[in-house]
Order: sequence, then structure tokens, then C-alpha cells
Amino acid sequence: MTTRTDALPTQEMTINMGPQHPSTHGVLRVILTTDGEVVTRAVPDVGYLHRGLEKIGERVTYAQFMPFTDRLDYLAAMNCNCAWAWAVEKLAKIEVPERAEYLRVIVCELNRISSHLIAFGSYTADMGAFTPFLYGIREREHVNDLFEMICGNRLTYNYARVGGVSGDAPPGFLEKTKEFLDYFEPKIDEYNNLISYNKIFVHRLANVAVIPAEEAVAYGLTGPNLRGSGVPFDLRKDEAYSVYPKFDFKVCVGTGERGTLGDCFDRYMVRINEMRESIKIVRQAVAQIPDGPVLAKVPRLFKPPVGEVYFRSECPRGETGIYLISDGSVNPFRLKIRTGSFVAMNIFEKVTKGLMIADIVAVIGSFDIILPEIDR
Amino acid sequence: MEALAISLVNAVPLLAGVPLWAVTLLLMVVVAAVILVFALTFEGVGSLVLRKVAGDIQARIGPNRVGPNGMLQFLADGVKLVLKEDLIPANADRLLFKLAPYFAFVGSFAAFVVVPFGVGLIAADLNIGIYYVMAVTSLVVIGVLLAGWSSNNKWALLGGMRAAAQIVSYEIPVGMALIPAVLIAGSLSLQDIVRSQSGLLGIFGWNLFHNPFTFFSFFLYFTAAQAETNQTPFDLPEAESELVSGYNVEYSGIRFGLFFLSEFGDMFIVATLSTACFLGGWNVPFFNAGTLPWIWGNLFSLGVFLAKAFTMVLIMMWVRWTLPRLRVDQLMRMAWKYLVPLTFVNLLGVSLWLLVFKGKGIPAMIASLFG
Amino acid sequence: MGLKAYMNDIVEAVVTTAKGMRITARYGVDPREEVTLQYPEERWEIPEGYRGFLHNDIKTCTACTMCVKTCPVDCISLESVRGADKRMVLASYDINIGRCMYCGLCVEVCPPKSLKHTSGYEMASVTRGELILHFIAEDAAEIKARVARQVAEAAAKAAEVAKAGAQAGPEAAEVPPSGTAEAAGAQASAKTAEVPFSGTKPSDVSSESAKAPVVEPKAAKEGENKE
Amino acid sequence: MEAQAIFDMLKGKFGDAVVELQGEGFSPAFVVVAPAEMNAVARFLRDDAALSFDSLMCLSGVDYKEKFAVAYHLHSMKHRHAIGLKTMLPRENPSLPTVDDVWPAANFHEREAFDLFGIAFVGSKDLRRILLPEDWEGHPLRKDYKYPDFYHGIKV
Repeated sequence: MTTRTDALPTQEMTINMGPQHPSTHGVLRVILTTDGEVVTRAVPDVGYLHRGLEKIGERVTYAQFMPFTDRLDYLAAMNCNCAWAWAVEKLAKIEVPERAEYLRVIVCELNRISSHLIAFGSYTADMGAFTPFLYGIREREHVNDLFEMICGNRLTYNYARVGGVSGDAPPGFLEKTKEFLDYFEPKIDEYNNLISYNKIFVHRLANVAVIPAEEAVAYGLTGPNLRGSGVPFDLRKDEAYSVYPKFDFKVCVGTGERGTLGDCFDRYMVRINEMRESIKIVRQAVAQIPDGPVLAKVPRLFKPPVGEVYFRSECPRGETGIYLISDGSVNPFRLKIRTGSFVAMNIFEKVTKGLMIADIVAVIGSFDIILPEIDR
Repeated sequence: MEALAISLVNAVPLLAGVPLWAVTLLLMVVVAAVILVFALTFEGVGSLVLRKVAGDIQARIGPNRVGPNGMLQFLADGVKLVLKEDLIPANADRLLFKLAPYFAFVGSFAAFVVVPFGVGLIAADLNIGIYYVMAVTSLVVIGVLLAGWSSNNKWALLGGMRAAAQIVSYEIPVGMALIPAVLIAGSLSLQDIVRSQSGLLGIFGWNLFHNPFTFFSFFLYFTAAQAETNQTPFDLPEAESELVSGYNVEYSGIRFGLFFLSEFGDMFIVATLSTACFLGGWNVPFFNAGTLPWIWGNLFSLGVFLAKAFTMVLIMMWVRWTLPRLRVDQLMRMAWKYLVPLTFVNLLGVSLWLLVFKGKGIPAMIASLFG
Repeated sequence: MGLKAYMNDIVEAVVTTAKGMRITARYGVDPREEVTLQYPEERWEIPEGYRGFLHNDIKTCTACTMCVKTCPVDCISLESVRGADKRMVLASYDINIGRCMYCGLCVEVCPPKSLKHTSGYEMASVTRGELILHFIAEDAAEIKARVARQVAEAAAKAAEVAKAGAQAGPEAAEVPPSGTAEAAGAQASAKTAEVPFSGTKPSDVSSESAKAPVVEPKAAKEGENKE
Repeated sequence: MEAQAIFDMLKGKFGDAVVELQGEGFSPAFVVVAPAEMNAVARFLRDDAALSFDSLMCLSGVDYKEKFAVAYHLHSMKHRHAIGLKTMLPRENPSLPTVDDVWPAANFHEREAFDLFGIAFVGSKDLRRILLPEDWEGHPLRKDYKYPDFYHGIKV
């Protein structure tokens, strides 16, 4: 294409997208510099939801911090609860009863399903199809019912405890879980028929914001965002924490089936496929769950030994790493939470160069960011 | 209209003393008022139906609190829109900002004039009917563009620009897809087009089944018209998840209401045009409503026409709640690379068909085979 | 783009759209698929162990302050005085449910299991003060005064008993001769009147809390009404 | 590769710049490096074929009361091993070379450490406050941080 120099002089436009924009998934602010509809630069501005969780963590005890992890990623609070519990247990070398680990895996994977349902739903809503969003919400409600049954709350679960879980599964919980899985499994095909392979939807996502594998690794992407680039890295397999090694499941990676490997469609598809794998894991866990206690003996005034530990677990939005420094007192000395969405925002500016405004929305949705996790 | 006025004067001796122009004017006002009321009612009911359909499709219930089963929700919405404060942004171009909604509303409302509701139910049977509809509905784009520009809001501006590009592009396939019906009827008048589809062939007399090209024309028209009315796969000008709400982001109260109404008006116009041009208008299979007494024939044909049009509206809503939105470059590509060439090919096909088969459609030919 | 790819594109678009529309149509016509719960009329079944509003059964509460210590957001405040029988007597027990995050940690640590989650979840108020649940209707100062009186009486009685004992037998001479019973009682009351523990008071609403009504019975009733 | 082996390798390459190995009680073990050599060590860790730490999992600032520290958690996608890097900084004007040219992932983490600890990363391509407002005073995660009473006249 030749560029004409005698053309009408034009000016770039700066648009403020967010923090109150319907499809920035919360209070993300993006400063767009556009040439018409084409974005020349998109700078993310985060921090509107900063609550200083890390500072709070230094002032409360290890057990008291558990409810705060609910607020870390409110769509996957179970995963965050368990990540915190695992990190503290790794620090203090606490043996957790096996039944508790199984329950944790069950709730984590159910939460992964519900979180991916929101990711799927809000993504399609961003793309203009509102109906799948409500279907996603409808299915998520069943997961919420299950969680309400096991821990008493629907959003901020506070279920895991240092040394186990807060309570055993009530009678009927495992049966209901199985029922839900049977009900839910065919729905994934329905989603695929309804929207995933819809021509318009595919066109919107394919070849948009392609992230090659090396770049994804260098930028520290994790979780579905990394696997969407074709890197088969899943902490459940590679770190093999908890009882995950006992289950048979596949690591879903992007295949570039409708475009280039590592585009938005691959990241989206990884999530859809991961729901199937989570169903598999929950089925196995429900079948194998042993009897026994669910909470190890942990002293009420819990003081872990002096030390530093970094624990990473696979949350729906990527690796949630907890760097925990203990000085031997009842409070953590320093705690840093590294989250998948925070890292994903780092690559945002790079991949959005030259896209259109509508694609910005597609990219935000494909990373499945959640703001409390970014700002902490 | 004047002829109607003369017959009215003849029928009602009371009016004999009144000058003819006054009667005509009075008649015009009455007809306009009737159509306005109809349009507003339709738009109100349409918005209710839209929400109900959305609820059904999305496994919800939809509005059900105002009135029995939520039937009066549209009244509540209307009252809310009228009573809400009408805000004008400080930096807006006040004149254009106030003017824009009227353009949009007039554009969609004026098209109702030539809608053939029944055998004799048409406000003005213009001999350039289709052309007129195309022309006045284009006024909407001026309103939208003005709204986008005068709001002094970047999102609104983007929405307005998108709307302008979109509607201007899609006028071409819309027009081209309607021409087959004009060719078959040999007239631009919508009433003539509807009449050309009557006859004893039943639904096979409709232009939809005239020949394969008209069949495709219908779908091409429907697709392109979805885009012209900013319906969902093509709702880029408002695109609430991208442009927040597009061109009407700064509007509130009754001014927003006018945009809202014009959107539904457009929807209905598209439905009526596709009904009149492809689905036989007020024609009923194997029955000529024109043979009935005037009042019954009109009522009957009105019912048939509205049933067909509402079915089309429902299908539009169904599409709207199923599909995601296109990107702006894809939208343009779809218009210029797919719809425009296809409609031209179609037009060529229809023209050749009419030339070769002397204006006869497939059903007519089959019927003539059987005598 | 060849003609074949061009036509394929069109066919694929039509087919995938039709597929999607079939699914939405199925939901659209099937009323059984509607999942909306008509909330105020219909309610969902609250499972056992639901973490609703907190309720403290003050009869069994031992004022041990475990709940106050464990609360991550400091929403519980209690005042207690040492009673005549050496037990702690609650003077006030307030929960600011506007601040509570329903984490359930306090319920878990409660030794007499007097603090419980009810199944109540509905509450609206116009002032923040109304969001503070007062579990003891009586004024804290009154209770403190009463307890102090009781303690004094008990001390007086004890002293009397001791005096009687001293008069009865010579071995009772060990009773400290100095100080009359009244003086001992006054001393004791002065000691107990100091509040041994005062929980954190919800600071931002403390001024409003005085005029707030007692909402505890209502919350409990709401919980029962769920069935 | 084990932490001890990595430490020995780094010690051989960088000599005195590699201070000590923090093994007991640390998971993963930390290799403590002098701040000036940080970038070179990072580059070596990434580029060496036997190490190839291609991903930076986490970068955190730490306030050890008498000293600041920056802790790096590295992971190798190729060899699937992990190591920690740590560098100690003085409390006055803590600064060290950036590693965002080695791992682009470092940028946001460095901005966070700059924001919450006031640690300057020299040579960073974009070092602004990230979570707090641009005009916020102080660095809240420092142990000696005093909570402000007001921010722009609003009670905090």
C-alpha cells in the first residue's frame, strides 16, 4: 500500500475506555489512542480496585486472611481459598487429611467450571450475543447451589482452612454434584453449536491478538492464556500439588483450529475444553473420595516456622502464586500474591497495537481478566 | 386523498357546505393521527414483545410486574421516558442535539404513509412507493449522524460515523434486493406490488416462490435490512459492549425515547416491506379479500397483513437474540463483497427470468401445465 | 479468494446461524426452560449451614471474647463485667452486620456454640446505625450497675457469713478484723465496675448506635419464616 | 537442576557478586545476588542452555525492616525447574537494574514494587505508579509506613 503525503491532515483521537465501561470486566481503564476505529496504542491503567490485600495480610493471622482470599478473585473464590491454604500448609509442613484434599479438588474444579462459564458468558456478551451469557449464568447457579450446600455461601465461600476444609460434605452433596455434571456435560456442546462455531463469532476472534508461544512464556502468561498459545503447561500436572496426580485428565491447548495459533479464539476454546476436563476430574474425585476427617489438628494460635515459600496453583485465570514470608509470629511477615490477570495486563499493550476498538473488547475478554485479582 | 374527500363529501351531506380543501386537510390530519397512534402503539407493544421474546429465549420470564403478565410494561416505560429529565451536555451543539431525534423519528414514521395495510387501507398509494420508503428512511441516518456529532462525546461520534457508513452501504443491497418485486409487478407502488401477488395460486403466488432468484432476494433483503435498521448482528452504531451505547449515549428522557421509537419503527417498516414485496402483503391464499364488503375486506386484509408483518418482526427479534455482532470492517466487507454482488447477480437473474419466461413464475408455469 | 471458498463462506454462515437459531428457538418455545425464581413470592430452599445473619444466644454466651478476637473485620463488640458468681456477665453484645462479611470464623471458634448463623438474609435500613444488631436490650451501664450491686450484696453476704462464723467459733479469728463488711463490698464493687474487657466498638457508627432499635428478635423470626 | 548446582554455576561465573544460597526453610531456594549484577545474572540464567529460566513467575519487593530486598521466582518451561533470586538493597534510595529487557513479564511487577516499596528499577521502559494514584505519598508496603489521614481532603 502506498502512503499519500498530500492527504487531508488527520489527528489521532484519545479515548478513555473505562473504568465504567460495560465490557472492561470491572473497573479497568484503558487509554486508547485511535486513528478512526484503528487503535494505535492502548495503555491499561489498573488500580481502581486496590484494597491493599497484601498490607491487610500483614496485620491479620493466617486463619483470618482466608476470607480475604475470597475477595481476590470473586468468581473463583474456592481456588483462591485453597491456594492460600496450600501455601500456608507448605510453609508449616502440615499434613492434610486425604478427604479434605479430595473435597478441595472437587470444589476447585466446580469453581473452575463456574468461572469459565462466566468467562464464556461475558465474552459472548462482549461480542454482542447476550443470550449465551444468561445460559452461562443459569448453569453457574447450579454450582452456586452446590457451594451453598457445602459451605453456606454463594459467592464468598471461605471454605478451605489451614489444615483442611471447614466442614465435611453434607449428605447428598456428592450425589447432587454427579447430577449436576450429568446435566451440564451436554450443555457444552450446546454452547458450541449456539455460539462457539458461529461464523460471525469465529470471525471476530480468529487471528485477533495472536500471541506466539515464546512471547507468552516471556511475558509470564499462565493458565488458559498460555495454553491458548499452544504451550502444554498446567500446574495441576506439572507441579502435581494436592491429589491431582491421582486423576486422569488432559491439558487443553490451543490448536489454531480457526486461525493462527495463539489467537483469541484459541484462548476461548481452551476454556470451553477445560470445562470438560474439570468434569472428568470431579467425576473421578467423587468416585474415589475416601472417608476420614476433613481438618487436621492445627493449634488455635497457629505459628508457622520461620521461612519463605512460594506456592503456585492453577486458578481459572492462570497461576495464582503466593509468596509468603514468615517470621515465626502469628501474622505473615510479607505476602505477595501473583495472579494470572495481573500478568495478562502486562502484555495487553503489546498485543493490541493496530487492532480495532471492537477487538480491544475481544482481547480483554479473551484474557478473562478480573479486576480484584489485578489490583488486589 | 382528494378522491376520498370527494366521496366523503358526497356520502355525508353535513360536509357539503365545507370547502373541499378543508375536508381534504382534515382527512389528512385524521389519517396522520391514526397512523401515528398506530405507530406508537406498535412501537410500545413491539418493545414489550421484544423483551418478552428475549426473556423466553434466554430462559427468563421477562417483564411481568406491570399489569397482568406484564402487559402494561410498555406504558410504564413510555411514562418513564417522558417524565425523565432531558439532559443536554454542556459542551453539546444544542441546536443539532435537539434536532437529531426528530430527524430519526420523522424518517421512520414518514415511511408508514405508504404501507399497504389492507385492500384499501393505505394513507397514500404513491406511485413511487418503494422509492419513497427508501428515501425517507435514509433520513434516519442524518439524525443518527447529527446525534453522534452534536453530543460532543467520542463514543457517540464513533457510533454516528459507524451508522453513517453502515446505512449508506446497506442502502444499495436493500434497494437492489427489492427491485425484483418491482420488476414482477411493473410498478413502484406498494399496493400494485401486493396486488401482483394475488391470484389463485395461494401462497405460491407470492414473490417469494416466483422463481429461485426472488427466493434468494428475500433473504438478501432481510439480511441487508437488518443492517439498515441496526439490528443485532449489525448493531454497531449502538454496540453497548463496545461504544457504551453509541450515538444515543448522551440522550435521555423523551429525546432518547424518540430514537428508541424510530428504531422500532424501522423494524416494522422492514417487516412490512418484506411482507408486501415477498410474502404477498395482505393476500390470503385462495381468497380474494377485495370481493368482500369494503369494511370486512379491509379488516380481514389488515389482520392478515399485520400477522405476516409481526411474524417477520418476531423473526428479526429471534435473530437479534441469537447472533453476535460483526466488527466494523467485517460489516463493510459483508456489504460490498457479499451482499452487493449477490444482489446484483440476483437482479440479473430475475431480469433474465422475466425476459425468457415472459414474466411467469415457476408456480404459474406448473399451474398452467395442469390447466 | 476463489469462488468455492466464497460460496463456502456463505453456506457456513447460514448453517451456523441456523444451528444457533434452532437452539434459541427451542428455549424460546419451551416454557419449562424458564428458570427465573420470582423472588419475593418464591424463595429458594435455604440449605442447612447457610451463613446468614449472626445470632448470639446470650443465655449461653460466656463472654469469652473469642469471636471478637477472631473476627477479621472487627464487626463484633462486647462488653462484660465479672459477676457475683465469678462468671462474666455480658453488658452489651453488638454485631455490625453492615460490616460483617459472613465468613463464619467466629461461629467456628465459639466455645459454648452460642453464636450461630441464622438463615436470615433480608434487611434494609435507612441509617447505618440500624445495621447494628443489639443482642441485649438493656442499657450497658444499667447492667454494669446492677451487677456491681449484686457483687456488693454478695460480698456483704459473704462478709456477714464470715462474721457469723467468727462469732460462732474461736477458729474464725483468722478473718481479717480490719474493715467492715460494707467496706469489703464497696471495694469489690469498685473492682468489678472496671470493665475487664471492652471489645472494639464499631467506630464510624457508634454515635448512631444509641438510637438504633433492637432488631435481634426480628432477625431470628425472619430466619424461622423461611419455610 | 538443583539449587546447589545452580548456585555453584553462578558462583563460578559471577564470583563475588553471588553472595549466598538461602536453602534451609526456603522453597524454592534463593540465590542472593548483588544488586549491581542483577541484570547480567538474569540474562545468564535465561540464556544458558542448561538453565534456560525462560519465565519469571513472580517478582516481589520485601521489606526486611533493616533492608529491602527484591525476590525473583524463576521457572524453566524447558527443564521444569525453579529457583529464587534475591537481592538485598539498602533502605536509603533502593535501586537496582531492571530485568524487563530479559523477561518482559517483569515490567508490571517492577512497577508494583516501585509503587508499594519505592524501589527504583534503573533502565525500566515504563516505571510509573501502578496501583496507587500518581500523586500518592509514600509507599504503603514499607514496614514504617504511616497511614495518611487525608487524601485530597477526603478522609481515608
